Amino acid sequence: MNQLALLVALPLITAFLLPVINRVSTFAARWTGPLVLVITSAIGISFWPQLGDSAVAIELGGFRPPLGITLYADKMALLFALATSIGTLLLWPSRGEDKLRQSTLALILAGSGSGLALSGDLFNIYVFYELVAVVSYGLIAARSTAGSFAATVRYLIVSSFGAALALTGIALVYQATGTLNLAQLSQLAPTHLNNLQGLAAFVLMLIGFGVKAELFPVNTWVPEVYATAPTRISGLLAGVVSKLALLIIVRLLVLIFHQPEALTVMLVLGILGVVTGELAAWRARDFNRMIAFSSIGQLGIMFIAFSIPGEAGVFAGLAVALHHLVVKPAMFLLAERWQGSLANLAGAARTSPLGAALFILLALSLIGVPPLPGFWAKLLVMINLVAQENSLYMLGAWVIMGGAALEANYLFRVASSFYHRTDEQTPPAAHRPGDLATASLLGAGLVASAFLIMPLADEIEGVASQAADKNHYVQTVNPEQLP
Amino acid sequence: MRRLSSALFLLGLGLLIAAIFKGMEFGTVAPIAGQLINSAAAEQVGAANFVTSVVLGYRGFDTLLELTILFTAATAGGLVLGKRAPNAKRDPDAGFILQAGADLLFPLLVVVGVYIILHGHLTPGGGFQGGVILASAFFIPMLARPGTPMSHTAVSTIEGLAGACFIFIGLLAMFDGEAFLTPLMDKGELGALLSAGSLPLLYLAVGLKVGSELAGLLAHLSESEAVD
Amino acid sequence: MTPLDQLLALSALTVVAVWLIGNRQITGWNATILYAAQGVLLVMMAGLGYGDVQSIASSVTFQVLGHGLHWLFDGLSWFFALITIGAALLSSWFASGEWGQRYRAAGGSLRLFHTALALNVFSMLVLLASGDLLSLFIGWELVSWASFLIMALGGATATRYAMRYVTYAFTGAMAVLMALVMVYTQSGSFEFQAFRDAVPTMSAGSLWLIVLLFAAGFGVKMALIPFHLWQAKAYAETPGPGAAFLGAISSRMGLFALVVVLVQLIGVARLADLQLVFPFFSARDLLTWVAVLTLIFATFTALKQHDARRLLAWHGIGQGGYMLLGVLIADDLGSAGGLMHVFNHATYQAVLFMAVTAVIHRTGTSDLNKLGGLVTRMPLSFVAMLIGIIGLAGLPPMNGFVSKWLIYRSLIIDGSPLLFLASVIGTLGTILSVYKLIHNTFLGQLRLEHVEVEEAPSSMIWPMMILSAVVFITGYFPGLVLDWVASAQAAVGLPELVHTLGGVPSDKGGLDMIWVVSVMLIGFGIGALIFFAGGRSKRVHQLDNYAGGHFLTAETRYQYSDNFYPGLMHLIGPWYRKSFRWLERGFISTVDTLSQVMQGLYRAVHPSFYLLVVVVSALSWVVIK
Amino acid sequence: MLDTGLVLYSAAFGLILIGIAGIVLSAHLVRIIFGVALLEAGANLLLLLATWREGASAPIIVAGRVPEFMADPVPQALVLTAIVIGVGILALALSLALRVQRAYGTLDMHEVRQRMEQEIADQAGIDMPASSHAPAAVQAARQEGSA
Repeated sequence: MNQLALLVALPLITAFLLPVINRVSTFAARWTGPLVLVITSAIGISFWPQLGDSAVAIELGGFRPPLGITLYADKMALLFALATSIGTLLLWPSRGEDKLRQSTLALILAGSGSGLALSGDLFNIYVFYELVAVVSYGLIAARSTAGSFAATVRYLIVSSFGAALALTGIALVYQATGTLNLAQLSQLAPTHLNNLQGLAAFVLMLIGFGVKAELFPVNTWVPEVYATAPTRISGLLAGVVSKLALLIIVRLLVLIFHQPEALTVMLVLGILGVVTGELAAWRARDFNRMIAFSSIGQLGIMFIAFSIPGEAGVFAGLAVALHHLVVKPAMFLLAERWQGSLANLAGAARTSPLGAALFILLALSLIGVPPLPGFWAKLLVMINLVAQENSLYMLGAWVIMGGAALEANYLFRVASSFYHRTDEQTPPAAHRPGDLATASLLGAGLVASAFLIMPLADEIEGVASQAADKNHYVQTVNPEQLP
Repeated sequence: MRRLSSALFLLGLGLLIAAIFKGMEFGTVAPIAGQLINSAAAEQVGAANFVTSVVLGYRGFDTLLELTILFTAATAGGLVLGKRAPNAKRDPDAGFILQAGADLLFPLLVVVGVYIILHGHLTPGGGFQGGVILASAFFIPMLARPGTPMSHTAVSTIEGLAGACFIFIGLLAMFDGEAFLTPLMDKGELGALLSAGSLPLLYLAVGLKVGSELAGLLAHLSESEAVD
Repeated sequence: MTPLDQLLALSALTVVAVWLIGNRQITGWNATILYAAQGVLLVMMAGLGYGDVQSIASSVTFQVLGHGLHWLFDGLSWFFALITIGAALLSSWFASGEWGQRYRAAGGSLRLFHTALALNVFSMLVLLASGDLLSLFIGWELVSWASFLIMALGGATATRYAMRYVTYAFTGAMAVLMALVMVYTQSGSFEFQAFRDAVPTMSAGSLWLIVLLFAAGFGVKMALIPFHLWQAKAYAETPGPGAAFLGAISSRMGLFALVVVLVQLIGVARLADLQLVFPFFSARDLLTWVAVLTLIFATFTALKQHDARRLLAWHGIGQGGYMLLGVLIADDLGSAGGLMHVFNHATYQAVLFMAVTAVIHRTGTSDLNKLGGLVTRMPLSFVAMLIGIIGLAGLPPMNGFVSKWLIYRSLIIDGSPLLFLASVIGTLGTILSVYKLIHNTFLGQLRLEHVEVEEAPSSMIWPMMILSAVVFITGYFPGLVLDWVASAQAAVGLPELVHTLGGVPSDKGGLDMIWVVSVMLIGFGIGALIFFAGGRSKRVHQLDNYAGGHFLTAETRYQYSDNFYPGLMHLIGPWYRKSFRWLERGFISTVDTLSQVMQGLYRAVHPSFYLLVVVVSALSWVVIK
Repeated sequence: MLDTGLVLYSAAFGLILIGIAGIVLSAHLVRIIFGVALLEAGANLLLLLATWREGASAPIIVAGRVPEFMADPVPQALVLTAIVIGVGILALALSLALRVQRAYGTLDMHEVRQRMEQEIADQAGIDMPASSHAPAAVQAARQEGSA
């Protein structure tokens, strides 16, 4: 089980060595990164069956918690760690000038993302979060246009601001409990954090980590960054990184913060996210910003879903998150050749029929048309929202419905323009085979999961129930107490 | 208008902090992790400086990550600042006093830096502090003679290998079936220079990495300054 | 494999086969044969249509997230499936001949067209077979998107109208989903039976909301007021045979779903009990008035159209009002009328769309101001259209008369004079506008550019003739259809209509179409005898005309087709206010403004400011709490 | 503990407030970046203070003598980490600021934002989003209304 640490260690050591390898052989340097990610993904997958009955706590350095740092691997953590590895592999940066540095950064992203998913220590989470943040600044700026630098620095400021607030929150938590281990915090929370200080700490961490999770209103960086960053990186940020930040918040909610106010704050911000994101996307006039705003809306749905108390919320949110994890990167891959004004996309189906068909498939799943998996995820969210019998949750349900209607409108406005026969205007260039192949792979995964929805739903439910089981977490980690 | 509202919100934040601060309790909570470490560190890790035990032992993973952050920042910085045009203008060399001073300072700083790194497990200090001194040791000559740039190849090789060494030492433990980053080797006598197992080695790696990283970053920044 | 499995499998196979055959002339014929085979399978299930078998279930079931999904056919589904497959068979036949050649030559893809059609059929069968609320929703979405596909085939303009459809339809679907979820929360299951059991325990408020959401969602497909704006234009732009198919059956899927939910599950009696603010205005009253207003509004809008396809499409909307009205009366006569009207409407609407498409095929236009006098050139098409409009107007001897008679009779018995009056006004509008249709197309002066026009090709004539025959025969012997209607009524728990082959026996004035039609035929015979035996008529050439003592050449336009019914229009003109269009545009502008505001929000000068604001707001909420 | 503690805590919160003020009130990029640095310093100080006790000695064994009342070593290690993280981010932020200044010739964030918006819009081939052009759906509705 200790080998799970390789998910973090291997990409990092390769990243450190990559400049050295490059000096020996450029060819080797180009292929080492993807190879390592294949290896880590394989390691991760091979551990999947072993986590069925019980999660695993890895005591790094051999020190008992709470002395040392603990990695906690349950199925949810492993799932997102795998998603990071595989996602980075699929969206491997293949363009731009400085390929070596980009590959180095991508490897670090894979390692740190996996670590973020696995970490079971509050401060360690903060460090991983900052690492992911710094990597993403580098990758966003990799396009080396003035706009991308400006967008990155704006993003950097708001993100660091948020992270510093999150650190303040962590300080408040440590002040109140004297430990950083999540399991121990979970034990102490009812007596030590069930007060104003605890809530304030949660709010600070929610908003601080929410910057990456595209939480309203700290998501103003989203449209400008996704419009300037390399599209594959946008896909990674929207698809994978945002979910990792969300995962932290969910862990905090499940383990530590049980106050209803915590859920309400998240619910309200999620609702506002859906409203603002979907409405803003409706009027967007270029492809990148349209899907950027739409991802804000989708993340809002996830916040709403995770604010449902209990296991049901984790299940619903996880389903939406996984669905979005597949769809958004594929959308951004298609965006590679379709950036720019939506008006220029008329006739795109002629040059890229597969791309257009894929876009329609993704859009259908995104707005939740049965029998595609997006529908089941949305149904799950809706049922649980309405079942709360609370007017605020009900409002959330209505907002999700309205948002989907708007989303259908703007996505299909674009989709139908692909099929316009225009002669006066040249359609955009065809997609690169690499992008198209990856997007098709994701699309095929979507279709396959529509067929395999029954086992898939059971599996995800198992993941969610394991993740929502606070006692299991505490027992698995079993932190030492003061004598 | 926005400034005014920002100021008002700041005022609000101040009041809120005061309100939260009023509700906080001090001194009632025992630092669980800290007390456990203070009572166990001497045997478990063997470093006289418990902070070092925490930095490299108990929370060595954090340290690895912060090294990675530095590395990432340096890489990203390099990506952002771009390659230097080969025939770009450089600042002229500084005057005699600065050059001579830099030459004098260089060995002194290197020695101090290495000393601080090597005694990190015994006294306050360690890889980060020493690494920063090392970096300045290499940066001061650069200020004196902008015309003779630092070798980026050497810097990046050192930083890559140093970082890899840190992880490799961590991975070695895994071959024995231990967890990642478990301290290796004999603990030795508490307080001696050669004690605390692999900790000094780790600190050396940290020091080299921090030094080369910062030096590289500073070099990048100062070189790119002269492009125009 | 149960017979239902076989039918669904064959229908799915049709989609694949048509796609694989590709953009070739043969595609259409293959599709036609496959529809015929589906029809045969359906006929083998005819026990459903005659009440011998209660239901046939599919052996395919799923269990997703703890919700069971299953499919089955009962009398109602069988009845609708018969119309669906029949319409598909004839539309596909119609599209297989010269129309297909022309379509392909103009750059259209027959592969896409036939695949879209087959997909529509398949999705409709899936919807009709739904055995629980979840499979109903899945079928519903399939149908919506399949019809979007076929609507969008007609090029840029069509895509724009199809987009409008998709917006309406998907918003409606979301309303349905919301209603489903609310039902689920209260009944704990998506099964029909659980819903039915939970209805008595639901509070009036939540049931009202559920009914409204269902009615709005499914009503979009039926184009009930105020969700009617999309349909006429979208159907009019659909490629001809596709429009015939959609006009015949697609909107009726909304009726099917409404019947299942409102009649079968909630029950009309419960609807009539549901009162909100006013004790005299129940949910049922609301829906019946929506139905009647749709009928009147759509019919009079049709009167104003000068594009033949849009005119027909508007009528399709209006006739839907009749059906809903009939079903909501919910006695044996009214509901039979409503359900039978589905069949009747499908037949004559398909005939009419085909006739118009045939005219377009030959003349290239469907503008009623640019046609006329084609009766001598396309006599068979004329006959088809004549039969169609008699059916549409609801006059004997065609089948439209029977269903309308049933509805009127039921309204009188039910004691709803206002509704009765309103539907008579609707019929009046229908008669006026269909006369405009046939007059401007076939009667009057032939245009010079149409002198060379020939009769439509046989691939078009045959489907039209067959359907015309059906319209006539089922008008002559309505009992043929009423058998199926009765078992459909039984399937949804409505009282069954007692009927004979000729119509409805009753002490207080029944209906026997065999008598009615026979008398009419004898009357016509006598008239014809007088006409021919009298020998007083003289044959003149079509262009041999005079007016006011002057001979007119063919260049002189004397036929009035613009400004039809000026007196009436003068009278009712002020009522056409485009208020719905205005409403829709107002809604879009609102969304647009909001969207602009939101975008402004995201173009913040300083993102950190928001962070500060949200931190302060959230913290102060927490502190105050 | 109160006297020294109050001063120290006030310093931490004061640094946080000053940092935030620097971020939200100034328009100059470098000032904003220093605001972030100050904010981080405040957060670090707060972290360090979390288990601070008056009179505790450094947790170091000097010449084999174990102090009786040792301070908590964990926050010290954490702060060390946090400071280094801050340095990395600061360096990257300044490199970015350098490039922004090169490209746009200014570090005023209002101007930078405007230039960036313009650049994104130009790249996408649309005019500045500030203009009030209606999107396709509204235009379509208008056309239909006039038709």
